[in-house]
Amino acid sequence: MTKKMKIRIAEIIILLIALLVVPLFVKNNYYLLVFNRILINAIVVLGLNFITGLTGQMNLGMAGIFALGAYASALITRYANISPWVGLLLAIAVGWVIGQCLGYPSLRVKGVYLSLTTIGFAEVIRLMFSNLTDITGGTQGMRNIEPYSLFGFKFDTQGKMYYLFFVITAFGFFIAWRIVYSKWGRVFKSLRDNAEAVEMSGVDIADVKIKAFTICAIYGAVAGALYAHFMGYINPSTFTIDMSTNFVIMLLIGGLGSVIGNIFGAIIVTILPEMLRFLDDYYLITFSIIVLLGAIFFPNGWVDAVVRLGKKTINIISDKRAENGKAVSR
Amino acid sequence: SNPDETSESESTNSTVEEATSTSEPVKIGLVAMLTGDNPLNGERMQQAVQLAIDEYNAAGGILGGREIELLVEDDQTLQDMAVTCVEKLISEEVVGIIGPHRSTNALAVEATVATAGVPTLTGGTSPSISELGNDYLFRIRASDEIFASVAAAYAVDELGAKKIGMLYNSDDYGAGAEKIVAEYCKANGIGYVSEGHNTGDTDFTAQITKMGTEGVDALLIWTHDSELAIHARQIYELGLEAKVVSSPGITMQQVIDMCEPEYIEGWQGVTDYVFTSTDETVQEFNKKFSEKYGINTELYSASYYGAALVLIEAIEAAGTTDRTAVMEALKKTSDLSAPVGVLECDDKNNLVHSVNVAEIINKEPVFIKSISVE
Amino acid sequence: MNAAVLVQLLVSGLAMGFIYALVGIEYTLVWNSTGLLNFSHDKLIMLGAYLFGGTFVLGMGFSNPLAIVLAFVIMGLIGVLIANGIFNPLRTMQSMIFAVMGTMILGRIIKEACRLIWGPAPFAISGWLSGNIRIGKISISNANIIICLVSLLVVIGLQLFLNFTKTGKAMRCVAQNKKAAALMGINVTQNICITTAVSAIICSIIGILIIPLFNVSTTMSNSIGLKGFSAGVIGGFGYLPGAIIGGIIIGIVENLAVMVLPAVYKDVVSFVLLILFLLVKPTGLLGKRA
Amino acid sequence: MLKIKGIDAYYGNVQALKNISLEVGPQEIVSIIGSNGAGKTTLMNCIMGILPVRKGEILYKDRDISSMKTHLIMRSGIVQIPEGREIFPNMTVLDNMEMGSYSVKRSKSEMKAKIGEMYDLFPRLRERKSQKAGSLSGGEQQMLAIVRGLMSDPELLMCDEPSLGLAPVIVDEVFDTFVRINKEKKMPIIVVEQNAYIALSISSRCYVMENGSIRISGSSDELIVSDAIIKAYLGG
Amino acid sequence: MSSILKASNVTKKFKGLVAVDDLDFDMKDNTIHSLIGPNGAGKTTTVNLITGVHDLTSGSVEFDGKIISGLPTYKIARSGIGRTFQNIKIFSSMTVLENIMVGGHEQAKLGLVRGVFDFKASKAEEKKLREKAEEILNKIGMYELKDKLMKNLPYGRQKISEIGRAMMNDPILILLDEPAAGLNPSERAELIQVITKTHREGFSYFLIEHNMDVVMNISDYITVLNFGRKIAEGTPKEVQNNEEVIKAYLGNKYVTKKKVSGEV
Ligand SMILES: Nc1ncnc2c1ncn2[C@@H]1O[C@H](COP(=O)(O)OP(=O)(O)OP(=O)(O)O)[C@@H](O)[C@H]1O
Ligand SMILES: Nc1ncnc2c1ncn2[C@@H]1O[C@H](COP(=O)(O)OP(=O)(O)OP(=O)(O)O)[C@@H](O)[C@H]1O
Ligand SMILES: [Mg+2]
Ligand SMILES: [Mg+2]
Repeated sequence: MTKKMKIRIAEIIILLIALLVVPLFVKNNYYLLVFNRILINAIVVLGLNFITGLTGQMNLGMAGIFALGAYASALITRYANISPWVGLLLAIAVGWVIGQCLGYPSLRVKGVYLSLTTIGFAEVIRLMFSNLTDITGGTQGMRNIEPYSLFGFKFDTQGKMYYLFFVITAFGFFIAWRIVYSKWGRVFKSLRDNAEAVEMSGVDIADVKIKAFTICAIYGAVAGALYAHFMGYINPSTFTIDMSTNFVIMLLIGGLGSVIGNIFGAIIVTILPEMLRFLDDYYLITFSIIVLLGAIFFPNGWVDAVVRLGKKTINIISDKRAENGKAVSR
Repeated sequence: SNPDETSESESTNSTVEEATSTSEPVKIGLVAMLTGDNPLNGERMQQAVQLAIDEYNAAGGILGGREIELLVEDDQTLQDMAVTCVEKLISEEVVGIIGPHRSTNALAVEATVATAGVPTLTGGTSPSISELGNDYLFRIRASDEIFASVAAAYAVDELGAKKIGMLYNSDDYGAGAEKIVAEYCKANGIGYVSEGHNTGDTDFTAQITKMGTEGVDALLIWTHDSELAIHARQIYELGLEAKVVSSPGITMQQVIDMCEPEYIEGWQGVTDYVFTSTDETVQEFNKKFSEKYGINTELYSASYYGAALVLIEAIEAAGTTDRTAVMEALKKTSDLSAPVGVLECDDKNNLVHSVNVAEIINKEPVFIKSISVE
Repeated sequence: MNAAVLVQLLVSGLAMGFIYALVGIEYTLVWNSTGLLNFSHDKLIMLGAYLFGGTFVLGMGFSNPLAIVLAFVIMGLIGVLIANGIFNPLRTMQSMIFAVMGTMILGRIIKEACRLIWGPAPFAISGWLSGNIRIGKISISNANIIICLVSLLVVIGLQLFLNFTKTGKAMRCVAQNKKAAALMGINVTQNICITTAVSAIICSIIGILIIPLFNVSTTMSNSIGLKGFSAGVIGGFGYLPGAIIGGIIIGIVENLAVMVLPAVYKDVVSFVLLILFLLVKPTGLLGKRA
Repeated sequence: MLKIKGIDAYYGNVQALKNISLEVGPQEIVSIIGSNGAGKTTLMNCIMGILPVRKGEILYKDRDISSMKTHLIMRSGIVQIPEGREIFPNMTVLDNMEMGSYSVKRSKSEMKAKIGEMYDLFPRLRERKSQKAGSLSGGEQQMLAIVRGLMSDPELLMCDEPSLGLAPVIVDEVFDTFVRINKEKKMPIIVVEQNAYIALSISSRCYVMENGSIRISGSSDELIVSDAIIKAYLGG
Repeated sequence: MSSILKASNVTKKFKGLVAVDDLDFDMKDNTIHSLIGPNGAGKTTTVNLITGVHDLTSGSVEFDGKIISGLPTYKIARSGIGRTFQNIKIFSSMTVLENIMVGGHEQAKLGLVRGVFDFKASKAEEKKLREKAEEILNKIGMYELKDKLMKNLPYGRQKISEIGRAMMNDPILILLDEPAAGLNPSERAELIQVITKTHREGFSYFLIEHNMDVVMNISDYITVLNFGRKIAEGTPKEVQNNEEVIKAYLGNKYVTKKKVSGEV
């Protein structure tokens, strides 16, 4: 067990280093931009995993949370004329509040009803931002959102932002990892299977559900804030049901409940359509078909499927070796 | 100062030079909404730009015989996608970019094109685009300011409106126009009421009924294609008696086709472009386009055909594929005749300064007049 | 605002309400008999309209009745395909998230396929159910009247079917416990196919009926999909007549809200209504959810 | 009647049944006993086609049913009263019973008579007939499951732990009923039971399963006095 | 002996149906107290009332000297009551060990934030929890199965695992709803051993069971219900000779069997 863990940790460190040096080799802004989008999406999916992946409740309102984070940060930087970092803190606070608010319905409504509530929530948020023209600029969107800066160093190019987002995502990954593989992760997961039994173990399930929702919302809002300062321009029309759906697709493709899977899900779903662009008119439909087939044939996520395949081949190879060995010894 | 940086910029320079000396194709990018909620507009954009490029290539290319190559990316009418597409095209070393279309998308890519210094021609009509002061962003359609004020003035001066009612889409397109019309009415002492709706709404009874009870005698409608067609039906069915001046959509075949003739008979539309105009350029363009694609032209094809013309002419005028030079050449554009009118770049990078008014008579947009604004 | 306006708003709200109701009924049917929610449903409505209008009427020039029948047949077959290709594999998975997402992705595929097959241009079918009736100052379109009638017929028909026929009862069994249903001699796979086919046909009915109102485009059913779902929830999910009540409530409330709020908040009103209902009375008005 | 020849079955990669052969003659009551996880339920599921068989064949009236669909097997006359009740929770007791006879055609009066007969078996169900099955007590649900299985007049009845959760007096009644039906209708019955003593006392032959294979089989009268059985399964 | 669980005038109505009717009982500390009765007599309902799953229509329940009726389930559980369910409720997609460890969630006091950042404390806590779970698995004889997925276990094992999960929360009293259902006689004997052994270590048990071998062997005291009403109570000996109990519940065969084996 511990040995396994050590190997895992080593793997992760190698991955981290590899990812850190990416901008040194990739000078292409387009690639860096896509990487940045991946990092932001990854944060959202890491959060979504707590609700949809672990406690098994369908949250289709991630775009609303994301939008709230984005607008909170953009608005406070604009109107109070302060650093985007304060915006990030505000986004965390906003995430906390949404989590408490959305967590409450999750106690009363379950399953598809909850997904409907969350869709409704996201739509209401989007429509509010579009129509509160005086504050948000309405459907004109907000422009010139300041980039992050640290001690006078401005994160204003894709390459610089990559480092910033990378560090934040890595930190988010670390926290998610620690929670998922702790007693909290365990109790979140058990809620998915049978809430009554959890309650009989003395766990206040209302409290736990709201915790899960809060973690999820904080991740979503933080990602939203990063997005606002990354794009420099936000518009309510971005935060649609389609966006929420995309986040859930990322989660599914990565595998429900798997933290590493979250990252890979974000990578695959962000990069794949870009890679399929050469198919012109057919790229979106091809992408959707691939995702659908993936859901049907690899229900545990693509990462799991690849790992299994890898194990199988290793097994086959080692079996062959063993056989050969036997043959030789004979 | 940094040796690395200098060597880097040198190397990019040399690649550009190399490209000039060889006869590699000149790359132009197009960001269009080929999928998503407005795929038709994207398709027209692509068809028109392709048509223009094919013509130049057939005539021997530009810059002394170099072919023009079109790279098309789909932005699904989403802002982050538009930015991605623009970055992709920039990394593929296009000389200039046509699109993205919607104002919101243009605003989203604005900073990127400025930083990268790549001339971009958008059809976004929001007034805020010309306030950006972005040297690299050009606009190949008239601003909403012009459209909306022409529409309001037309309703008052020519149709004799005493009280104007405005039905507008709450997105930046409709809301921008609403603001202008409201100001116009206030300034001219005309009665005014307005009601908004959201993209995708399908029932406007409440808004239209309100216009009726407010007793408006002229109606301005500012929205997108499918909402416009539904408005036409519901105004007819609810029996609202008012003269209608509409956003450009009503002059387009695809919108007209969605209406029964009686719904829109006598409606006026302000538009960049009417294919029934007697103007020679228009007739010629319509002929070429319908020969190739079997359909009549409308404002998307006309506008973006124009965009392709300006960009290519500017590259030719600059005599190089250097983006800054092309940008400067674009700024010098004047007297270039295109289907949407005579293109002339002003100090805010607007290229189009006239709009047309057309009346729908028996499902046919009939050109009435062209109004120029300085 | 005078009385005529109020009546007009009520009438139009009622008319929209019946559209939502019909959509809600269809959701409820699939939910009742498979335990799944079909989120691709608005896109199936659109597909029905495209098949009828784009292919059979405009493309092949068939008469309207023939076109309707053919659209039903094709949609029924598509329903069977969906049942076998998506519902049957996805319904057995560890979490219902798979089935929900599966249908959502399916919706995207249908949308793209429609664009690729019929082109991006929206179109109308001239003369189909068009026209309206005026009673004094009140106007209502013919299509809306027919929609009201059809939704009543569909509800009554389905209600009879589900409660009084063996196949109908079998559908309810399948939704509750598939293994036990098989042990009763019910052909579960076939049963799900039938349900999905019926629901796809209802989708095409909706699609065909709303053509005169919304025209045919890839976005024609965007707003009614979710509202129809809300109608089902507000009326009491799983209970078919509830969907009609729910639809009417949404239709009327969102129209009347315009009297006190700016019209752009129409959708906000219906979603807030939905969320309130879910929180306060998750079983809906007429529902008896277990 | 039913003849199983050397079947294997797997859950994923785990083999759950190993070369099982078994036979049920006409009019015979056969019991299957064995510890937890021995594979008894798995065997029932294989016969009903719920779990696919990898190897071997299952002959019912000399026809191989090992690759048939569950509902067709049921319609050919085999009825399983499943482990864990598996009733339809949101339907009423009466509806559940009616679904039991989904596969047979009955006139209204025949149906009424049949249901009456079942109520007589468990009067408790008559009192609860319009209650949702999901809110029944555990034992009441078990009664319902048994009755639902009997509704279609099976030709071969398989009961997976029918006594689960039933009060002692009811357990006795249930097994008396099985014996009676077996006699009156000449219906062969397979009983899977934890309560080995009862199982052995009503059956003519018995199979003892362990780890997915059959370890002992023989006549019940002999097994009931066999030391090994007493030690392992009768709590001796 | 002081009483640990006391029900006074407990009544529960479902719409028209009276499931539990004016029930009184008094369970003494450190005993095994059984509740038996025909199917549908109201036994499970009684347990649901004790644990706060259902609200009482009237009456009150007292645990360890404090009124617990009206409290939410999790608070009742925290006050020292554990339970198993008649229709098993397990975390089927998790391993056996994880299932048991969830039971100890409340015992581990580390909060979310400290859990993330305090490596040492969280590791120590997790280790403690795991060791405790393993110890309990040992006690219930399921140690070898600890890494198996719960859903792949046979029914009987899943049932027993629920006892283990209940023990993780350090309860004083465990309510068992038909623990022996689905176990064969030798497994039943094992179960009896587990119960009696842990009982000796200090757990009190409130037991519902239809299997008389189990009930009569280990109960200190028995309450008998029929149609929601108490019809008898007393020691096993008293109860199994009670005419009404025999008629309503045990059946005549039971008596003859006992007579044959000469136990009565
Ligand atoms: N769905 C499943 N997936 C994987 N393994 C399973 C599954 N169901 C059962 N098993 C395994 O198959 C074996 C046989 O189980 P089965 O349920 O047939 O036993 P049984 O004899 O009926 O036991 P019980 O007396 O508890 O009902 C067990 O080891 C069990 O763990
Ligand atoms: N939610 C409910 N709604 C209506 N009736 C109910 C509900 N729950 C239980 N009942 C009824 O209350 C009675 C008592 O049920 P309970 O589950 O307590 O019985 P039990 O003594 O545990 O029986 P068993 O030994 O069969 O488990 C039963 O007749 C049952 O049908
Ligand atoms: Mg079993
Ligand atoms: Mg019970």
